[in-house]
Parts: sequence; structure tokens; C-alpha cells
Amino acid sequence: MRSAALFFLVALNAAGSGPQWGGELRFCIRSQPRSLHPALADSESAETFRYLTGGVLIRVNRVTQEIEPELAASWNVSKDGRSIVFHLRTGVCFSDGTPFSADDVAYTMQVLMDPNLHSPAGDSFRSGSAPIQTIVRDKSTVEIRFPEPIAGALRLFDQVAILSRNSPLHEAAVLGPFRLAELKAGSYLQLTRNPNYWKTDGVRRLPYLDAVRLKIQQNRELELLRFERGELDLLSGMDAEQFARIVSRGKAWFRDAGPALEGEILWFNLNPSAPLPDYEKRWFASRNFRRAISHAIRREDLCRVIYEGHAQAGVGPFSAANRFWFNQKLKPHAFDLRRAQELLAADGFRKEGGTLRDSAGHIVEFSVITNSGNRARERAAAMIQQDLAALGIRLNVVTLDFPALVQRITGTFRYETCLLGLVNVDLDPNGQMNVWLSSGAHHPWNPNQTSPATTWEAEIDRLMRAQAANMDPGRRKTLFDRVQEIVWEEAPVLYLLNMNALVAASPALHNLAPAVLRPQLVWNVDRLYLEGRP
Amino acid sequence: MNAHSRLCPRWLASVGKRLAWFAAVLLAGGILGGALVRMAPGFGIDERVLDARLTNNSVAELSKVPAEGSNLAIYYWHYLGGLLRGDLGNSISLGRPVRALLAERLGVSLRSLAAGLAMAWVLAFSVALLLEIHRRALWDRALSLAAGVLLCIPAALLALGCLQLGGSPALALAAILFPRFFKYVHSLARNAASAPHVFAAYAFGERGVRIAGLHVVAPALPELLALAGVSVSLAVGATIPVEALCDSPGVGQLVWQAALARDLPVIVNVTLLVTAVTAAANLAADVGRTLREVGS
Amino acid sequence: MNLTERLLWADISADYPEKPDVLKSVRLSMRAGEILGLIGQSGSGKSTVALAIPRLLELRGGTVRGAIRFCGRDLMSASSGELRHLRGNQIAMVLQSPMAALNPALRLDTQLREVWKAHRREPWTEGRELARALLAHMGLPSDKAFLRSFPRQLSVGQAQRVVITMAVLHRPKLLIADEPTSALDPITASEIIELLRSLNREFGTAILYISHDLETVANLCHAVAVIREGRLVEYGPVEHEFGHTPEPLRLANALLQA
Amino acid sequence: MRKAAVILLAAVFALSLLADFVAPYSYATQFRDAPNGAASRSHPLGTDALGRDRFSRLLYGARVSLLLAPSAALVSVVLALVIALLAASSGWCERLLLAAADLFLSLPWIFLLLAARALLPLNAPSLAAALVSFGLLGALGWAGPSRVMLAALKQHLGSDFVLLARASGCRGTRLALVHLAPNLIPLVSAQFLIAIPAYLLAEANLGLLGLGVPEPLPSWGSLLRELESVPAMITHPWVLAPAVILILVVACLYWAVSADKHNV
Repeated sequence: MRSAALFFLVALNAAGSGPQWGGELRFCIRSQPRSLHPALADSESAETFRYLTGGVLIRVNRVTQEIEPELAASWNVSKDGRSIVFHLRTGVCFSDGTPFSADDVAYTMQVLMDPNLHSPAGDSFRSGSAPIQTIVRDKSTVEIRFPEPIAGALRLFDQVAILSRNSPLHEAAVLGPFRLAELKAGSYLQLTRNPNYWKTDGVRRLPYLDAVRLKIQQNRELELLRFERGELDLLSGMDAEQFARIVSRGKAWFRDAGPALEGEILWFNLNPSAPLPDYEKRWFASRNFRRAISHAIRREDLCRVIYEGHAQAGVGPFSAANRFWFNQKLKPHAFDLRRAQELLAADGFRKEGGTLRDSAGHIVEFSVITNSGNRARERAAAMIQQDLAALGIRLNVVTLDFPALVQRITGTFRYETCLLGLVNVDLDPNGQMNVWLSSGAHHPWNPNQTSPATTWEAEIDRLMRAQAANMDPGRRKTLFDRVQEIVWEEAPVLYLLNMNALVAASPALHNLAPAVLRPQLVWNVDRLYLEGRP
Repeated sequence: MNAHSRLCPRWLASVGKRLAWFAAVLLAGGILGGALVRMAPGFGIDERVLDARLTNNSVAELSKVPAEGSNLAIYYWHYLGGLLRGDLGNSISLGRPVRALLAERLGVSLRSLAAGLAMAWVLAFSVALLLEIHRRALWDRALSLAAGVLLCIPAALLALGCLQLGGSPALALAAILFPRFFKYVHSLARNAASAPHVFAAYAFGERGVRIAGLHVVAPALPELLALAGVSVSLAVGATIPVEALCDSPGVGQLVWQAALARDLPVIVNVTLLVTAVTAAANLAADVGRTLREVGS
Repeated sequence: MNLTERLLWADISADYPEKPDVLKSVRLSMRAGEILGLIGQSGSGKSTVALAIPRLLELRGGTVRGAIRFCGRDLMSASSGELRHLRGNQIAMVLQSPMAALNPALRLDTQLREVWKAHRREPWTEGRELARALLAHMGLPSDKAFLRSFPRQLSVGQAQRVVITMAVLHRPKLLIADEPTSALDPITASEIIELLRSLNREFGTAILYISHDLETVANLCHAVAVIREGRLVEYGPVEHEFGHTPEPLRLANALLQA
Repeated sequence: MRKAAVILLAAVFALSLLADFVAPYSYATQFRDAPNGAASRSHPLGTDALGRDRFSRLLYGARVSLLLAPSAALVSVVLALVIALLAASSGWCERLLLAAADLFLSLPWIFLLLAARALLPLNAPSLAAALVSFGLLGALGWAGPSRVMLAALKQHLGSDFVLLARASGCRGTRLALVHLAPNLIPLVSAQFLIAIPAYLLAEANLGLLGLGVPEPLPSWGSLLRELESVPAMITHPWVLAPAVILILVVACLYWAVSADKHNV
């Protein structure tokens, strides 16, 4: 199997004799998961927990980005894309010894699709109004039927941890490499090996590690300090300053794994009902204005100054990290002050004594809101402020705490532009239907439209629906490439940059294969081992 | 002796009155705290609505203002009813009973609070007393200066410093509280030690340690009681930011997270708790003052 | 002159941090059993002399220079431990305001016990008997209830008697009484004077009596010293002082013009 | 000693007022080729993460902090005085004041600060926004000084000169204005002076928690955020400059005030 070959290679790279058994891996998660129920995982920490404990039918390999078999040894997708048949592994047991069968898959789907649960993983399956059907063919065969074809549905099963229908422990009975041993509120989650984990190294049951301790730690400085003291074994998602510190110490293993899917974006409020003056709405509605702003931002400076080079200028919704879907033809909007000035002049803006005025004489001044407490983001806002000053535009930076910010961008629409981070969990554009459809609640610049406000939004709607209904990957790619081009052209959202995945680990940790997809360092946790620590 | 017997009934009456006020302040604290959360921007906002995987239906469901916030007065009335039964309500953001959340975290907070208070108290007390017993002008000046400088460092910076030194929240609390206590205890000890009867005790050749205990500390006990009350409320107030900064899994951190999530039930409960502690501390200070007046 | 027969011989200069030269070489000499009166205006340095002899001035922030010899011992070079043993045991003091000299928070019994414990290893039960006898001698009730009372329950006169009891509990050789009657009404004051005289007579305690009340001094003391602006201006036996000239007038003159 | 403190305060104050002339650069100019720069001739205290001159930011930051703290102190003291006078007028009011003071110390006022910021227009100048939130902070700080003033007032009300004034038929308002006010002035001014360093510290604490003055306007509190990482402190000791200045100024203020109290 392909994955086995990969693991073999990784194992060869590792120094020393062979993998060692035992030991405890320690690292930090940002917050205590709101719920440990796998269907309700809604944050990075909850998803990490689910990844470590949950068993899934298929797994998206975080390095190759290909689908690999897990609990489903094989599968068939019907030609019309409305049904998937999974052939399950036999002889697999949950952590408490309950045997695993097709019934458990059916039960999992039933829980996941409960309309009152509002499970993010469940919601991503919902395409039409009709429910999803799960048919148990026999003990080891199960068929999932969708009301209408959804392309890329298979990948979504990477987020579906199988629950046990019969175990008295309910969702605490797991199929993944680890199970929860202890939860100390606000402090840590202690995981121990699942004695019944189905994977082996050929002889013994994996994982190599005996235990994983997830320390709950919000403060990144403290996390770094603990890592330096040897209390933690790995760090991921570091900022540039922290990475520089690790590099300069030279004691730990570290890597810049390249651009990740996460990025920083700035979008304009294009909601026609927003409580803004009409002339301001006219500025933002103008493509020339938006493009002018984009061309005035020095993306290279943002990457160099704030991220010390560990970031790439942003192009579109997907970074180059998404190998298949990224549109290679597009390049970042280049810094070009003259182009920006021409675009503004075309719309009747003119510069008088250092300040820009629109055709009606209004001074061009607007604000960008961002969440307080994120230093990198606040710095980016300050840099954009200076960049726009070159056009004679006054940008006011307003930092708000998160709920207040969310209220403005989803409820009151009392904002002009917003600077926020972008997180992609799913590699497939279908995971972003709600973002691109003009009727979507997550359509950032103007959500929940009854009918598309502009022709280009109507075109995006058409393209997105078309790609979702098509089962041919090449055709879908062509359609979504066009979506990326329209967004690049119209610039309702300015993609500023994509951060690189910066990771570090203790030299005692082996078999590391850092990936830019989450969970960056522990995606192959069942094969990681610690050397020289009982 | 005569004075005592006459004081007793008046005392009882004033204690009753004070308790009634105490309860009124507590009730007002709860409703005002609730009103502040309810008024705050972003109340009823669930961050999960930003999850792009959710359908429009789910987003609409999550965007509903929680039942607790629709009518504050009714919520509060129900809450008080629950309170009598020992039910503190459910946290909105964490979806669990507030009582369980507090129980999980109270131990951690109480430990750091007690340790921080004890450290600050013992240090302030012993340093002030030693200075009084030995009376070395140079030491006095050096220690007063050190405490003064500590007083001039922003508390958040102190907490960060303690954090970087690998210290616990208790250490940060002690560093914040010590200079405040020391300043007070030092002047108290200075006043107490310059009392004529202390001088007389020296003239009778009594030992320094016994003088400190019986002639300096004992007469200052009412004042110390008052200070103890104030110090507890000071420490409780400092615990929240310190725990938030030190990432210590205590009630302070819970409150900080609840504040960021506009978690009305958690905030109302903790406001009540803090109000109770503050009011009790001031009550203790008042009793201390009364004792002193009765004493002299 | 034979120094050994002297109880106290002192040549004291003293300074306060903000007020140097409070005392300028004040020479005093006392024999055992003698009552010496020290007279001066307010601020002339009388109290400073009283504090300087048992080296208590340092507690008030002052410094003492010169020489102080008590029973042949040099107090200027004595350690703080030796001084503590001397104070209350051999040299005792009675201060101006008796109410302030008593700890308001402690019962009389406790305060007397503390004084006893300062110099004796014997149990307090023994000391209590002695204290009771002394209290009775002072004309105070010596029952349990009285011992259990707090200072605030006493009158000023009673308080001064208690303070004197504490001062003479260890039968000191020298009692320094710094204006012991200034806070008292005339009748109580004369009672206290009588008490001091009887202590001197019965226990042979030498007394350094500090006052600005000429008549009392003339009445009580064997010798008198007059101090003005930190200097000794007159010094001699009372017989000499009062024997030849019309007594109080001459002294008053000395006080006012010298 | 006290003179030294006053001279230092005056120097810092003068420098911050003259920041436009003294500071080598504007507080917002980013030298993007030299972020996190070491101290040099062109940047005496180095540059911050965005390449802004730290010395200039320190000077302008001093101006902001030294404007915000006294205004907050003024608001709190004036409010405290008014409330104390009201409370002194009747026993009922007094009990209400004491209860309110207890309450004020324990309510989650952070929400009010957030609400105030949300009510401000988005394009309000950042200094105005900061002034509003600090004015509010000052308004919330009445409880402490009010208690002190009430105690002093009660003492004065029970004193002989008030009795004498009453005996000569003096009326309430006259009594307050002619007899009480002059006696309260030293107390009020002392409370004001002692509140200034307290609000300087409050500004620093808020800044460290990220709730202070918005970017790019510098204040001592926002400059202190650089101290969140220790290695920066070790390799770039000049990032400590704002902290040192803040501590010095607060210490000098306390010193000057306490010396003042001794004189009174």
C-alpha cells in the first residue's frame, strides 16, 4: 500500500536502530474543547482531539493529500455520484472491546445528520433538502446515498469519527490510536493508547507511544517557554519571532513546512443595507476602487516584516498548499502605485493636498476592523495604513474583541472593511459552498442575498453549482479556476498573504513528517516514537 | 465591663442591619452585572457562526439570542429561584452547569489565592516587624524603596515577569500584593511601635520579640483585621487578570473566557461571588474599626 | 574622688538628627540612695538626660556621646543585651503620661507578668505575690478583679501607681522619674511624691527626679541640678542651695536669667 | 530628593510636549528595511517590529499617557467630591454611597468599556476614542476617593468651627462653600495627585491586556506590549526603555505627592 511505503521511507530517514515503544508525547492545544463529542468538533483543539482518538473510514493523507483507506478497506463511488459503498475491515474492536460493524457506521451517520445537533461535519454533507440514507448491506458493507450528487463527498468522511452503537461508554469508545484517560478542566487532557487499535507495525499493535498529554495553553509565550524547558515535545503554528528563537537556540528540530492553507484577508462591506453613507457604499462597490486598494498594499513587505519571510503573498481562496485546486495561472496583485492611481482617477477620485477625494468631494477615509489581541494582525493593519496613506487615503484601525467583531460582520454590518484570518479545513471547494454562493451565510462581503447583487456574483453562483454537480475532477477544476479568476479580477476580498507552517519538535521525537494541513505534526501520531524516554 | 454589656444589643441590631444591606448589595450586584453583560456589544454572538461548514440553517439557529438574554429581569428572577435550590444555571458558551465549572476550578484559584496572600502577608509582616525590632535606618530605606518600586510596576507587567521566570500565579499575586501590604503594615508597625507603652516596655527591659508580639502587634489587631479584610478583596480582584495572563486553570481564567464569550450565567455568578467577598471584606474592616473605637 | 562609691557618674552630650547638641557635656553624679532633682524649662533637655542614662535615647532616634558609668560599669560600651538586663532591673523609669505607658490591649496582670518575665526565670505565680504586695503598698486594690482589668478602666492616679509598681518590681538601684506628676491633679500628685519618698526610704532606691516644680524638688530631693539649653547651670546639695539664700526665689532666678 | 523627582517629572513632561520638535521621526513612520533594529545613532532606542523609531514613539507615547491619566484622575476626583458631598447631606445617602462603593469595586466594568468603544463612530480619531474610554475609567474610579473624602467631610462636620458657624446661624450652602470647601481643597488635590500615577498604571495594564490606545497611536501601555517576549528583552535591552520611564515617572509622582502630604 502506498501509505505503508511512505511510512517505510520516513522510518528509514529516522536515525537510530528501530522505533521504540512507550513514552508520553506532550504538546499544547489552544483551548479546552467545548465538547468532546466527535460530531461536535468545532475548533482546532477539538479537531486535534478527534484526530487522535477517532477512527475514520478513510483518511486524507496530510502529506500527499490523497485519500487512503482506514476502517474502510475499499469503496466504490457510483457513476452518478449519489452513492458510496464502503467495504469495512473485519475483526476491528472499539477501545472497550465492542466489535465494530456496519451498524456503527449507520449509527454515526444518523447522529451526525440529526438536524438539532448542528454538527459542522454533518452540515458539510447537507446539500439538498432530502436526508442522507445509510443502508447496511451486511456486517461489513454499508452504502451511503445522497439526494443529489455531491462531488468530493468522499473526502468529508475524513472528519467523521465512527461512534459505537452498542458500547455502554457511548462516544468514549473509540477506534483511533488513543482514548481519553483523564480530563482536568482547563488544564490538560490525558490520552492513553487504545489497546484495540487495529493498525500494527507488523507484529505489535500501534501506536508506539503509550500516552499523549494535551496541555491546554492559550498563551503562546508560555508554550514556547515550556518547550524550551523540555516539558513539551512539539510546537506547531508558531509565529516568526518564536520560530527565530527556536532556530537561534539550535537545540530543537525545526522546519518551515511551506505555505499553509491559513491566510490573512481583508474584505469590503458590500452589503447594500449596511448603515454606511451612500458615497462610501459607492466607493466599495467600484471594482476600480477595490483593485486600487489592493495594488497599493505592499504584500511583500507584510510577509517580510511581520513574518520574517515565512509567508507568501496571497492570491486567492486557496494557497499553493492546495496542490490540486490552486489556480497556478494567477499571481498576487502586484504592488503598483501608478496603476492604483490610474484606477482611482478612472472613477473620478483626485488627490488634493495629500488627501484623496471622490468625484463629489468627499474625503476618502474609512476604517478597518480587526480583532484585538492578535499582534501580527494589528501590525498588518498598521502597515496597510501606511501603504494607503501613499494614495492619500486615511485608514483608521479599529480593534474590537471577537464577539463584538463577529456581531458587526454577521449582524449589524456596521463596518467598512474587515481584516481577519482565513482557515480552510477542507481542501475541496465544496467545503466553501456557503462562502461563494451569494445566498450563503458566510459570503463575507454581502451574506444571505436573496438574488445575486452583481453579475459577477451570479456567475460565481452558477460556476459553484456546476462544479458541485459534476463528478469529473478535471472539469470541476476548470470551473473552480474560473471562480478564482473572477474573485481575483473583482477583488471583493483582498488575499493578503498565506503563512508558512512553522513547526519544531524535540530531537527525541522520530518519524516526523510535517504537513501543512492540520494537524501538522501529529497527523501520523500512531507512528511517532520517542527515543530514550520510558 | 459596664460599657460592654450596654454595647451588646446595639451591636446585634447593627449587625442585623448590616446583613440586610449586605443582601441588598448582593442582589443589586447580580442584576447590574447581568445588565452590563447584556448591554455589551457582541452579546448572544456565538463564534461558531464563522465556521464555513455550517449550513445557513445552523448559522441562523446559532445566531439566536440565548434565552437568558431575552429578558434579563425574568432570567434573574429564575436564577435567584435556582440559587436557593443550589442551582447556578448553565454556562452558555461551555454548555455545562456553572456549579460544576466553578467546582472544577475553585480549588486551583483558592490555592493560588491562599498561597499568594500568605506569601505577601508573611513577607510584609515579618519585614515590617524586623525593621521595627532592629531599627536600621539604611535597611529601612532600602526595603521601603524596593517595595515602592514594586508598587510602581504595572500589575500586568509583574504578572508577565513572574510568568517568564516560570513562576506560578501565586508568585505573581504575592508580588502584586506584597508592596501594598508592606506599605500599610510598615506604617502601622511604625505607629504602633512609637506608642509610649512600647517605649515603656523597653525601659522595663523587656525582650524585643515579646515587645513586638504583645505591645506592637496586639494593640494593632483591629487594624490588622481591617487590613486582612481589604487584602482578601484586593487579592480576589487581582486573581482574575493574573490567572488570565498566567493561563492558570482557575476561576479567574474561566471568568476571562466567559467575559470574552459574553457568558451571562457565569458572569452573574462570579459577580455575586466577588461582590460578596468585597462587601464581606469591607464589613470586616468596619468591624475592625468599631473594635478599635470600643477599645480606646 | 572615689568612683566606686558612686552609683552613677555621667558626662552626657546628645544629638538628634535634626537638632544637634541637645545636651552639651552635662555632668551628673549620684550616690546610692540619693534623690537628685533635675530642673529646667520645657525643651531644656531634662527628658533627654533621663533617656540618655539607660541608653534609651537611640530608640527615639537620638545619639549619646560622652561617658556614663553605673555601679562601676561603662554603659557607653555595654552591649544591647547587657543594657536590656540593666533596664527595669537596676535602672527603672517612670514616664510622664501613665495612661500612655500602659498597653491598652493587655490586662494589668499580663503587663506586670511581662515585666517580671523580662528579668526572672521564676514562675509568675511568685512574681504575682510580690506584685500584689507592692500594689497594696501603693494603696491600690490587689485583688484578682483589679489585676484582670484593662488600663482604660483605671483613673490616671491609679495608672501611675501601677506604672511605679512595674518600675520597682525588681527593686532597681536607680529610678528615673520623668515628671511623674505633671498629668495628675495636685492631691494625687502629692500622694505620688510621698510614695516616691517612701520607696527611697524603705528600699534605698536612688531617684533621679525630673520636674519643673520647684517646691516639690525642694521638698523631696537631697541635691538639685538645673539645666538650661542643654547645659548644666547649677549643681549642688539642697542644703547648700536653699540653706543660705531665700530659697525658692534664688533658684527661680537662676532658672529665669542664667 | 524631592526636588530631583520634580525636575525629572518636569523634564519628561516638557519633552513630551515638545515631541514635535525633539522626536527625530513621526511615531507612525515605518522604516521597513530596519524592523527590530538595534540602538544606533539614527534610532537611539532602536526600532520596533514594524521599523518605527522607538525613541519617537516613547516621546509621543508619553504625551498620550500624560494627557490621559490626569484627565481620568480629574473626572474621578470631581465625581468623588460631588458624591461625597451628597452622601454627607444625610445618613441614608451615606449608606447608599458605601453600598454603591462596595458594588463598584466588584462589577465587571470591562463590558462598559467595550460598549463605549462600540458606540463610538468607527472613524473617530484614536485619541478621542482613548479619551472617552479613559474618561469612563475615571468615572468608574470614584469609589475609593469618595470614601476618603466622606470620612474627612464627616470629621469636619463634627468639628468645632462648623459648630460655631451653625451657632451663628450659617445656612447649609454657605456652610459648604465658605467653611467646608477651603478645608477640602488640600484633600481633593492630594487625591487628584495620587490618582494620576494610579491611572498611569491602569493605562499600562489595559495596554498590556490589549484594551488600551488603538494603533498606531503610541502610549506607554501599548509600548509595554513589546515586553511580552523575554528573549527580546535580553537581546534588545532597549525595549525596556518605556517600562523604565513609566516606573520612574510613577515613582516620582508618588514621591512628590507623599512629600507634599508630609508638608501639609
